[in-house]
Amino acid sequence: MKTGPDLTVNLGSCVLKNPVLAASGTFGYGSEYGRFVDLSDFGGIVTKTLTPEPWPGNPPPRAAETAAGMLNSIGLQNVGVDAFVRDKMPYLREIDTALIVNVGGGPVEEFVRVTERLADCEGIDALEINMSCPNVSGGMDFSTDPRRAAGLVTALRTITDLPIVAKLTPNVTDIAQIARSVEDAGADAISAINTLRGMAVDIRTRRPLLGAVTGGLSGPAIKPVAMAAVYRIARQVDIPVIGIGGIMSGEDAVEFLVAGATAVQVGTASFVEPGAGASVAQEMADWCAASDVQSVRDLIGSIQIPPQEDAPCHPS
Amino acid sequence: MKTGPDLTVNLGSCVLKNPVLAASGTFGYGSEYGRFVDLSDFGGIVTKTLTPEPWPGNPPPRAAETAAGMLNSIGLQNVGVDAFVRDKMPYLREIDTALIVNVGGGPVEEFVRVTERLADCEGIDALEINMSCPNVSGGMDFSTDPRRAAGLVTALRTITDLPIVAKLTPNVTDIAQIARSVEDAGADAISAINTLRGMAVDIRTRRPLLGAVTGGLSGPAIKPVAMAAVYRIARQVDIPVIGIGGIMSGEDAVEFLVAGATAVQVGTASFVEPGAGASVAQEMADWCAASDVQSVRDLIGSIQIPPQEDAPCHPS
Amino acid sequence: MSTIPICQSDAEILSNREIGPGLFWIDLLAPDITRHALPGHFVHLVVSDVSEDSSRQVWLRHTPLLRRPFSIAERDPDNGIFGLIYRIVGGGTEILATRRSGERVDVLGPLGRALEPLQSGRPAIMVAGGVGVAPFLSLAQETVRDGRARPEEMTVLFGAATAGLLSGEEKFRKLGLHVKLATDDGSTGYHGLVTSLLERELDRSPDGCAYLYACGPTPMMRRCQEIARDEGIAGQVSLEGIMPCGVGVCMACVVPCVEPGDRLSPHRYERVCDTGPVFDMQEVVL
Amino acid sequence: MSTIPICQSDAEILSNREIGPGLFWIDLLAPDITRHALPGHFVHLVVSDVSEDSSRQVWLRHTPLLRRPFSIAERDPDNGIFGLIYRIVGGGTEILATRRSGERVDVLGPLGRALEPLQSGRPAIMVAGGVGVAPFLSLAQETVRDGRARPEEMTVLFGAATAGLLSGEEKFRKLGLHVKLATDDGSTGYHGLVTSLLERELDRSPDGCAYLYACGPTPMMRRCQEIARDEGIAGQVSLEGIMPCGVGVCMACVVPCVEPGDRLSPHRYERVCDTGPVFDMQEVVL
Ligand SMILES: Cc1cc2nc3c(=O)[nH]c(=O)nc-3n(C[C@H](O)[C@H](O)[C@H](O)COP(=O)(O)OP(=O)(O)OC[C@H]3O[C@@H](n4cnc5c(N)ncnc54)[C@H](O)[C@@H]3O)c2cc1C
Ligand SMILES: Cc1cc2nc3c(=O)[nH]c(=O)nc-3n(C[C@H](O)[C@H](O)[C@H](O)COP(=O)(O)OP(=O)(O)OC[C@H]3O[C@@H](n4cnc5c(N)ncnc54)[C@H](O)[C@@H]3O)c2cc1C
Ligand SMILES: Cc1cc2nc3c(=O)[nH]c(=O)nc-3n(C[C@H](O)[C@H](O)[C@H](O)COP(=O)(O)O)c2cc1C
Ligand SMILES: Cc1cc2nc3c(=O)[nH]c(=O)nc-3n(C[C@H](O)[C@H](O)[C@H](O)COP(=O)(O)O)c2cc1C
Ligand code: FES
Ligand code: FES
Repeated sequence: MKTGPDLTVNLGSCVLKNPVLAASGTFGYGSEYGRFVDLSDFGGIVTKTLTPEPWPGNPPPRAAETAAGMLNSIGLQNVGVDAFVRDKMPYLREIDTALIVNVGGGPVEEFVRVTERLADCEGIDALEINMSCPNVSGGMDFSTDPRRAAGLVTALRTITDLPIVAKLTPNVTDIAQIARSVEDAGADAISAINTLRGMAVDIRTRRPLLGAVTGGLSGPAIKPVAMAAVYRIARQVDIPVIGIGGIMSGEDAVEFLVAGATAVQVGTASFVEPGAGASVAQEMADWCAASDVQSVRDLIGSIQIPPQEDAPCHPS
Repeated sequence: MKTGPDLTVNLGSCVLKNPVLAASGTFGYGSEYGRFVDLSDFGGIVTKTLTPEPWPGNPPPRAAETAAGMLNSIGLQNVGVDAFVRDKMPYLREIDTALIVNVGGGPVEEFVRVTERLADCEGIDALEINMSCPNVSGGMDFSTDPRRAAGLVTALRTITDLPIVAKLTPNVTDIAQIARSVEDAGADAISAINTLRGMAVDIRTRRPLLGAVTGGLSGPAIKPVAMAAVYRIARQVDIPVIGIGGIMSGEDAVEFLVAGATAVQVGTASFVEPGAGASVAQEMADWCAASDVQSVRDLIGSIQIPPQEDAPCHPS
Repeated sequence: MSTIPICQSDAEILSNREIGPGLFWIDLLAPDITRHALPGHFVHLVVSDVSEDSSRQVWLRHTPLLRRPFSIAERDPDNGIFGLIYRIVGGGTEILATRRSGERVDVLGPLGRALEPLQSGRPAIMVAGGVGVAPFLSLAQETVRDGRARPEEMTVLFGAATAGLLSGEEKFRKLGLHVKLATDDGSTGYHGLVTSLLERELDRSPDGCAYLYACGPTPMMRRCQEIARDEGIAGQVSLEGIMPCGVGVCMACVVPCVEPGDRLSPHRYERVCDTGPVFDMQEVVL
Repeated sequence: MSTIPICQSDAEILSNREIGPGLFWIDLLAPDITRHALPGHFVHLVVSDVSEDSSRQVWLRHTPLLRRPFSIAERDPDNGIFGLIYRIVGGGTEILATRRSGERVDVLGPLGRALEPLQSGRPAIMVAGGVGVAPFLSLAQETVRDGRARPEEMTVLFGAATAGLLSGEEKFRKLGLHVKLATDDGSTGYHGLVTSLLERELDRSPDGCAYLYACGPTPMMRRCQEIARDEGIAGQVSLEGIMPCGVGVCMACVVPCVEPGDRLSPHRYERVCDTGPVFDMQEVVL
């Protein structure tokens, strides 16, 4: 990273050298891309969602390309928290970048188990809670109900001092309401958004392109949806918001900061450009330099809302 | 249209010569494109949402292009129902295609006024209710709350014998729940989806690209989201579902039918290809012919769900 | 809604060449569109270059998704050819610049409301900023062709960032018009804004302008409005706007307008693609 | 996770030519990748052709979005060149086919697990369906180059829909391998499925095959599994899978696997890109 604009931002007590993190589920456990990408240029890494036990995930096929995006239905296949701490942490601990570990599970107890297991593990800078895991029994989703979302954060708040980042799903009527409730419950930051519910069908075979029928849409296609979510959340909470969705370039990242994000995550972009976490940060730095912006923090929420002639009335 | 597969489908009592309609707000009042496109090849036309009085709409800019999609914040600018009946119906009545008039408004009373004014107007085959107009006073949206949605349909059901098509927004936690409630209230069909909430920012000026700040995302980008909505709704209601979202080709349309739609609407596609309503229908016919499908009705809901090895568990 | 017949044409590219830094001229063969086009009309182009039958995924053919609007800059009705002048500003124009002669582009046109024709005895000034020159190239050409007005009755004030972007000025000269140039960097002509050049012109020959046309960046046109208002000169502006449909159906391209002669009347939104792109000089709120 | 070093290379296209109907061969200059590649390895390509610095909208550069995986079909380590054989099946390969020599593509590789090397004294049959021939072209070439096994110990059974799609077979012959062809339409070689050809071969010379490789459409590989199981022949299959990342991070490309020797053991999901694409013949559930 060249010297230049100040790129540091804070997520609660966690300081990032630049605002660009690799998103959960799109960067494995760091070591895979670490074979050929310099991870110390990343603002941070968020690891794949962990469950208490190793989890097999959904039946394949698990991905399909769509217009400017992709669908996935991985189903949280992961090594489980024990193997993570044993096999993955030694590598991750050595990387000179912020490490955010993503925590998942079915019922609250599972989140608690993962969090407890990580509590005494050195080298973790924050926990991101994947609130969009449907409860295996009830099929309910923590981040679709403000009370359940708050309950989950409250349960974890008591057992860890690490910053808690609540990761929200966009598949709700009012994402800002969920954000407010997790803020009240003690979350230190909000990540938005997880994938949009989507599906695709192979008309030749008449079968869904995903083994799990529906899946999550990510990539540039969803960027406008993510932007609107971040904007709405940032205006309603005081904690930092991490913008996620379709970010491919430094200009995309700047757009999220202007709309209210403090940091961003690149997900699908890493598949296209494994070094996206670094190149997006570098492009942000270049853009700031060219635009006379001394610190990326000056961008956060700097959106100019024009005075409204008429109240905006209808979406279409 | 060449002879070939049977393309007719029924929406309640309304028979369509083929399953492809032009979507509301993307085809004006028919006459604009009618200057150079043969509208009789369309399955039908849905006109721009009407309000009781002429409506000015939102401040410009009102559109922005995004990855495989576009944002709009038109804000329902329309001529009002009286001018519609007086100036637009004479033209529309003469076209040999189904005419669905889209009804909007703020409070229920406004929907009622528009519907009453259309009740004695000859040549209309069905009404589509744009349930996604936020109530001007409360900012609430009929199709985000099952009880309000049902209440609106109930109110209109008593004043018209025309088939009522309820058009739903995807910006909700559970679109199928809304669909069930409007079915129970007497809707004859469901249209899904309206646009996704989205936004974009010009980082140079730091201003939103839309005058109304946020707007609606449409185009190929949202097709997977629309597909998932149609699939979920079709499995939970008995009335026909009209699939809308990112349809550009006959194969896209077939995909929606396979997932459960009885008909489709092309929106943004018409901007690119004004004759999309006809060409998508022709491509469907060609596809059916090449695939030995005698009637498009055989496609409806013909999706093959593979037996699940494991229950699908998590979206990502 | 204009009564000019609109055509959708699979036009052949006859040539597509760089005429200045990032500035291109494209000639398209589309007799139906050419036949009916008038100065001020525009066309709506599909710029994506993946051919029709190519990919299975239709959305690949539609990247970028929307059509791009361009003003008709020249017309050769005998041969069914019209020309456009365009500047690369983003992905769409970038792709357009890679298209080769012999390839085809889908064109919708002619669209919009035409410019008010020139009248003999009513000397006019056209203020053009950058590619805003396009409609005036048409206007000058057609006026001279028709003999509606004499070339000496037309003055073009043409401004751009730098000399290389003033491509097209030679066409005006060839037609016999007065041409004055302005550049932001002073590389040729007047060093400064084309609107300052306009003020100077009006000062010098107060009777030299009975009608004012303007097309270019919004600040330029806003200043032209002020000058026209102060000087009591009638005229027209030709606007741009984000245009998903280009034919008046989507209501996206609107501009706030006031009642003629009443700047304080409540705004109404008019479609640039259909009521415009040409508006009465004082009608639009810029 | 393989220990072969992965490189990301801005590879130059040296040639890209049609070698059969809708079938292409592309040679890429990428010394780092070429150096370490083994038979069975694949590369992950960005096919989109809009250049880096071109458009302001980054998503235009990324259409289609994801990389495309292709098996390495040939390697010229002295010159740092490797070759791929690919068939146009959709938008991505369509765009790849339009790329010209001199242009560059972003390549990630070598990726995946390599094929089990041939051993002298263990005659092997390679069953290839269509472009599934690619890894076997590499395997044959490297084996002959290394002298690990004699060409006569290798038989290639190569099937495709029609004769024109059997491009590559001449390379096997040149290396001295036994080659037998099968076409669905009988236009050349055996008229029928390549797996029927395999059965016939095994019938004719029961000792001619101590190891079986298969790569091609899933039904073909499934049948090869059955035949290998029935005949008690060891071997490997090389699979495809939808590969967003190609390097083992996303968990999208998985295939259900069983424990070695226990077909009824509970399935576990293994990544095709990382644990595979080469699997033990009986390990994967197809
Ligand atoms: C009536 C009319 C006539 C025009 N005539 C000309 C002309 O003769 N020569 C010329 O060079 N340009 C002209 N323009 C502007 C031209 O349409 C844009 O420069 C072009 O659309 C930019 O496309 P892009 O993909 O390169 O840019 P991007 O910025 O990548 O485009 C993104 C989106 O914004 C739209 N857009 C961007 N800039 C403009 C703009 N200035 N006006 C309208 N839409 C815009 C694009 O159409 C596209 O939908 C005209 C515009 C209008 C409305
Ligand atoms: C390890 C591996 C090696 C391969 N080697 C070769 C080879 O040597 N020669 C060759 O012609 N093909 C090979 N393939 C298949 C090749 O990757 C696909 O044909 C190609 O990705 C199709 O892209 P498309 O855009 O043209 O097709 P589309 O169908 O438009 O692609 C849509 C999406 O599906 C994916 N996809 C489609 N078909 C396949 C497939 N069969 N396998 C994996 N992903 C697919 C694409 O990558 C893309 O993400 C290989 C695949 C894998 C996994
Ligand atoms: C293949 C894939 C796997 C993912 N897995 C996870 C996961 O395990 N946990 C999680 O919180 N989000 C997961 N996500 C969501 C991403 O972290 C991110 O929120 C989303 O992809 C939107 O960002 P993008 O458009 O940049 O990809 C996954 C996304 C993809 C594409
Ligand atoms: C410019 C524009 C205006 C629209 N106006 C309306 C409207 O007035 N009423 C309505 O019900 N839907 C309206 N829509 C939504 C479309 O009818 C359709 O539901 C949506 O665009 C998704 O379809 P598409 O992806 O094919 O465009 C509008 C969409 C666009 C793009
Ligand atoms: S561009 Fe659609 S109304 Fe003008
Ligand atoms: S493609 Fe991502 S794990 Fe295999």
